[in-house]
Amino acid sequence: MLFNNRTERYFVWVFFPLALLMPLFLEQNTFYVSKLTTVMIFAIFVMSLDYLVGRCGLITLGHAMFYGLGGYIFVMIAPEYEAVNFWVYTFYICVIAAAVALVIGFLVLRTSGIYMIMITLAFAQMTYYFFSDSLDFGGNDGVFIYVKPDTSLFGLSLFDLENPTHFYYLCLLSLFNTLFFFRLVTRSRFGRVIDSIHENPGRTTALGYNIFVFRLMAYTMASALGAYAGYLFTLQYGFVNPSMLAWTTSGSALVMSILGGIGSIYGAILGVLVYEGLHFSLEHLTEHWLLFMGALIILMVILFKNGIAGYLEKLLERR
Amino acid sequence: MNNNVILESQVILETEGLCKYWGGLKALDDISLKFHDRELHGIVGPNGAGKSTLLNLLCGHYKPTSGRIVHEGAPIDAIKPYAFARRGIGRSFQKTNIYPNATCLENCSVAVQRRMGGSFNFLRSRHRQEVLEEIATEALEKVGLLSRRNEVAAHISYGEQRQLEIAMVLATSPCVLLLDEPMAGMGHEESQLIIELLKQLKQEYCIVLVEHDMDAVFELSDKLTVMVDGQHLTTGTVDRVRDDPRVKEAYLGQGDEVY
Amino acid sequence: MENYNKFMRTLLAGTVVATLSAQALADNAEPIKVGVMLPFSGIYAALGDAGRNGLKMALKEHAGELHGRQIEFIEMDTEAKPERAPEIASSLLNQHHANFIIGPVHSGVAMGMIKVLKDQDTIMIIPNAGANAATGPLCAPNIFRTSFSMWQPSYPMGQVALDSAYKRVVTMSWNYGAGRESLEGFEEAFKAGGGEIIKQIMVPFPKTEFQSYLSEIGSINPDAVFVFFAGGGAVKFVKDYDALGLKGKIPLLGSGFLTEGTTSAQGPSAEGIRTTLHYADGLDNEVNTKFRQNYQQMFGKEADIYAVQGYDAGLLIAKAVDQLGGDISDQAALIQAMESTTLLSPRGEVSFSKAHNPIQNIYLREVVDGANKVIDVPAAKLEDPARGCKL
Amino acid sequence: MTTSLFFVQLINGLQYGLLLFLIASGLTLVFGVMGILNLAHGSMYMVGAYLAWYFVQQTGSFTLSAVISAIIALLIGIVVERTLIQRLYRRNHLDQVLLTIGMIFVFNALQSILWGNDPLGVQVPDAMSAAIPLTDVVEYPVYRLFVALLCVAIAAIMYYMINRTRLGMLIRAGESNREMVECLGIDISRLYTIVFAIGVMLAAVAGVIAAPMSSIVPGMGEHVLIACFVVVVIGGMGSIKGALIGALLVGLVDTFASVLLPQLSSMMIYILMAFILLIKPQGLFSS
Repeated sequence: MLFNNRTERYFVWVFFPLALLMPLFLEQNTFYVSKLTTVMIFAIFVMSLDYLVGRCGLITLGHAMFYGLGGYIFVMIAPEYEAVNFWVYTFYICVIAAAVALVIGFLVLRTSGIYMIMITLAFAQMTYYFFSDSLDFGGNDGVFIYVKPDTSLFGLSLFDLENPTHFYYLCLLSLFNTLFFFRLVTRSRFGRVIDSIHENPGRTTALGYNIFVFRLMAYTMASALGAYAGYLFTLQYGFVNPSMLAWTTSGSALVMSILGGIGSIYGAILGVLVYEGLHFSLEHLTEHWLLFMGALIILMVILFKNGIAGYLEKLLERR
Repeated sequence: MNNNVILESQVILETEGLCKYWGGLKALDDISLKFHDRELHGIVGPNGAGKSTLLNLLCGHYKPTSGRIVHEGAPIDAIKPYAFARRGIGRSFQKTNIYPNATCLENCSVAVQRRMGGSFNFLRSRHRQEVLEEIATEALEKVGLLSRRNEVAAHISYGEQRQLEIAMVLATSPCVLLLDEPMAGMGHEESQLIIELLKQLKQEYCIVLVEHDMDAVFELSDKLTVMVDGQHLTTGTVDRVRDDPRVKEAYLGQGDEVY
Repeated sequence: MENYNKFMRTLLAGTVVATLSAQALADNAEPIKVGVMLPFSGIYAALGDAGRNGLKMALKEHAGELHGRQIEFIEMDTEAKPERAPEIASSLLNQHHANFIIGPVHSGVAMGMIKVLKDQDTIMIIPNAGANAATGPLCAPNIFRTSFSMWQPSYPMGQVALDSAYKRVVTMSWNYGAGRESLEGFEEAFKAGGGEIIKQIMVPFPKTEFQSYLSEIGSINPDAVFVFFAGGGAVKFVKDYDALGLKGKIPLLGSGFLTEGTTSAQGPSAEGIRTTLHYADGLDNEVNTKFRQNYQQMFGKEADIYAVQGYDAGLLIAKAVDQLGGDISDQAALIQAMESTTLLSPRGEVSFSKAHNPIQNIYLREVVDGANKVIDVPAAKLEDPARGCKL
Repeated sequence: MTTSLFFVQLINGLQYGLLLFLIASGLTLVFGVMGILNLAHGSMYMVGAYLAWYFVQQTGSFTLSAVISAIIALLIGIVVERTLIQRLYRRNHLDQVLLTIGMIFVFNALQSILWGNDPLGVQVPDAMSAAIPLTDVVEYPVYRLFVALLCVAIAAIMYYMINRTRLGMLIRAGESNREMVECLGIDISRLYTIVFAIGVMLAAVAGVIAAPMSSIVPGMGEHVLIACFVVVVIGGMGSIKGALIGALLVGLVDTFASVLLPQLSSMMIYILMAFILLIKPQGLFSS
């Protein structure tokens, strides 16, 4: 069984069928479809961060760098007025982002703990200012993508990216694949080593593993996925802005990941859903939504020891 | 133990003028030792004698300030810490050092997997290849933990955790075992189990044992080294070392752990 | 691109038909929905507050001209985060079906909004963000601006500087679109008249440590300094300029935002600073006097340019609704009505250019006792060149 | 660059660095002793500045306002530690991150509700409104020199307290070994409350004394927070001496980069931090 945790299995069985049917109920209101799409895109991003932080013990405050790069790489390499192939560019973007992650990971993974948090932040800020100061990519105001890629694969076009519902299903599929992929990875032999490194790096070195290489692999993989999420986000509205790379984006992703239950992978979806749901309803209720948001976050930290996923697990295991 | 075996067996691990300074402090000063195959080499000395430092150097955890470590004829003091383990130098730690949240089997599987390969296989299940788990199970069996196979390491007794740690080292299929106080904090019966285990193991491996339990060391060692203040005092058979007046002086003079 | 346009047209046609039929059924009693997309938290919050205050005040004052239609406000906090802009705009457009969407303050947010709202069945009215592109290359029939283009308030300052016999000028701003465009406007006029920009200093946004830059300016000792800063940064800049002794030695000129909504925080440091803007507190016209009085009464503080721009957005809505007799279901007619209005704004008469940017007077002001006093009108009825707009 | 300009920039850099030190010292103290990563530290700086403004309006005296603000900050520190932080000592850093981010939200909202969003300013106290001419054009305000000296004085007091007093001894002991302090019969939770409150007060005091030379605006805390973390990490988390060196380094590099390397100035402090961490992964003075 791939989803061997009972709570996770329930969650997968409830969430994905519901998400699959959702657009049928929301036909009249394209906004909710787009909102859910955004939530799912961000969930992919948070999931990749959750893998790094929760499974590998690599806390980064610079993950948004790859989220933003996902968009900017597309802006840089794709022709402005010509539709390119979605899958081909997905491949390009992931490879380029992975290459960047390899170099940056090589540097940042020498440090650990708070120092790693800060050095990842440093690189993210440098990239942020690079795009914000440069005139070539729209600077601080951002840049538009005028033509969305087409998604034909072997002559078969499954998704029309201009259609919000199609795009919704593309993102849902991506989200499921990401969850599935991380489940495979955590269950694999590679995952075994990563678990060991997370639990006891010294012991793992003493057993003969070069833990640096494993961490670098995990970092590269998660970063490439983060870039993929950023690429999807860019395509949704055709808009790239340096604020995607800002540390606040990394910060909110981290908050959502901790809220969802760090290291649980599927908790990322819960975290994003709850956070965005609260944000959405509170900002419609009151101008001082920040106050309630902050208070709720504080309450949740104190009440839920292992995030929402941890709380659900406790509930379900009790029976 | 038969003395002939000692003379015939070959040197596996060797140190030449090994020194480790912490700032101005000499933790280890000019240590030259030879460790032989299929022989248990005990290292004793009062607290602060540099025993653990020596082990940490031998396993690559620390880099020596000067001097060399030679393994099977090749100098290895410049290689990375993880490469020591790959050359077959396995160690256990003074403080229990396992993966407490994983099962005993999983603890050993990590160790086996290192040489079985597939660590960069991202997609295939870790449980797919049964050979790996068989070898891990064998290691557990050797230390007598077969019945604890599927229990989470944090939930087994302290003595069993020490056994598990030895099993993990065995699972890496080492040629040298560096054991740092495997009996520390154990009751008599548990110690006895470990002693029996080590007796078996030294038929197969070169073992370097740092231990405070003198009874056990005298009982097990084929060769014994005494260290004081980071310096080498004497090396020889148990009987010779035991009668050496300098050893008595060193221990009595320290007023510490008198034997 | 072809596909995109086609899609947009179909979508537009579809939504127009849908709304038309909906409108027909709902009769005119249905409230006019006004989406407000301004920052209510974070660094630009004060600007967002003022814009909203002005907007609400205008629609309240002119409630009688709405032909019985109620106004429903939907307020969304942009937090000045551009990456959230498309989503919020889409919420107002597709979830709330807002007839008008007022926003934003921040140019980056404006870009994100335009991406979603361009050519859609709603009217976007920008009450601040001055990015030239919004009424330049990105202009659209349904996008109006009641504020300014970055070029507008700073272009006339070039002539003012020349008239004051300043030849060598240092320019300085944050390194972002608005800052650069503002400096370009000044430069265009100043250089054309023979002036020389001896140094352009771009400060990383939103850094407010100005001391080192000011020390450098002191060592260059130019004839004058022209800057664009706004909000908290403007407060800090003016204070630092004074504290380091530059004030009184090197004249400080600026795009008017330098002293808008900030003079009480700047205190005596702001006295005597000359800026150009499309508004001044002391403008002597009936509308302005009444406006300032009412604003003070309603919100307990002095109105600033952001409030005026919000107010004019409200005015524009009221005028157009009035002209159409309360029926705003025909977008083309609505746009036509808005284009042809002339607003009697607190800043004087305002009409709209082809690109839907205001044609307005630019005033030269000087800070006297914490208020921006008009000393001249260097450019009357100034129209933005709207470079790149195909309307 | 002329010699006189170099000299002026040197003063600028040192003064900025010293102010950064003052803000960062509380952060590093709290982390060093308690192992708490307080992201809401910047909010305390903001609260200090707003309190200073409020009490200047009420009392008319900057000094009086500074004293009242410091006391209120101390009380906020005690309350926050007792009600919230105390629950998290046995949790990991990530929960602390989440909690303190929640606190940032709350403080920002309270600021907006209590004091509005308009930029505010506090005038330099009359006694220190003079300026010393440095070059023909540039002069240096006495207040800013005073602030620099005050920061040096606070650094000296902290040094004295940590190395010479009983509280300092406990703090140092608490850094190295929590159990030992408990064995000595000291109520460690009381010690933590005191340390946290002092950390909060230091940030707030920095906000108070920075108020007359900056603008008091929403979001001012977050901007300073990042700079603070850069300082503390360069110096080595938990080291007061490191924070001082780190702050001066950041102040000088930032000041000179903005003049000499304007294209890179936005990235310069991050480049500096990355560079230092690549050479010394634990910062300059980690314990």
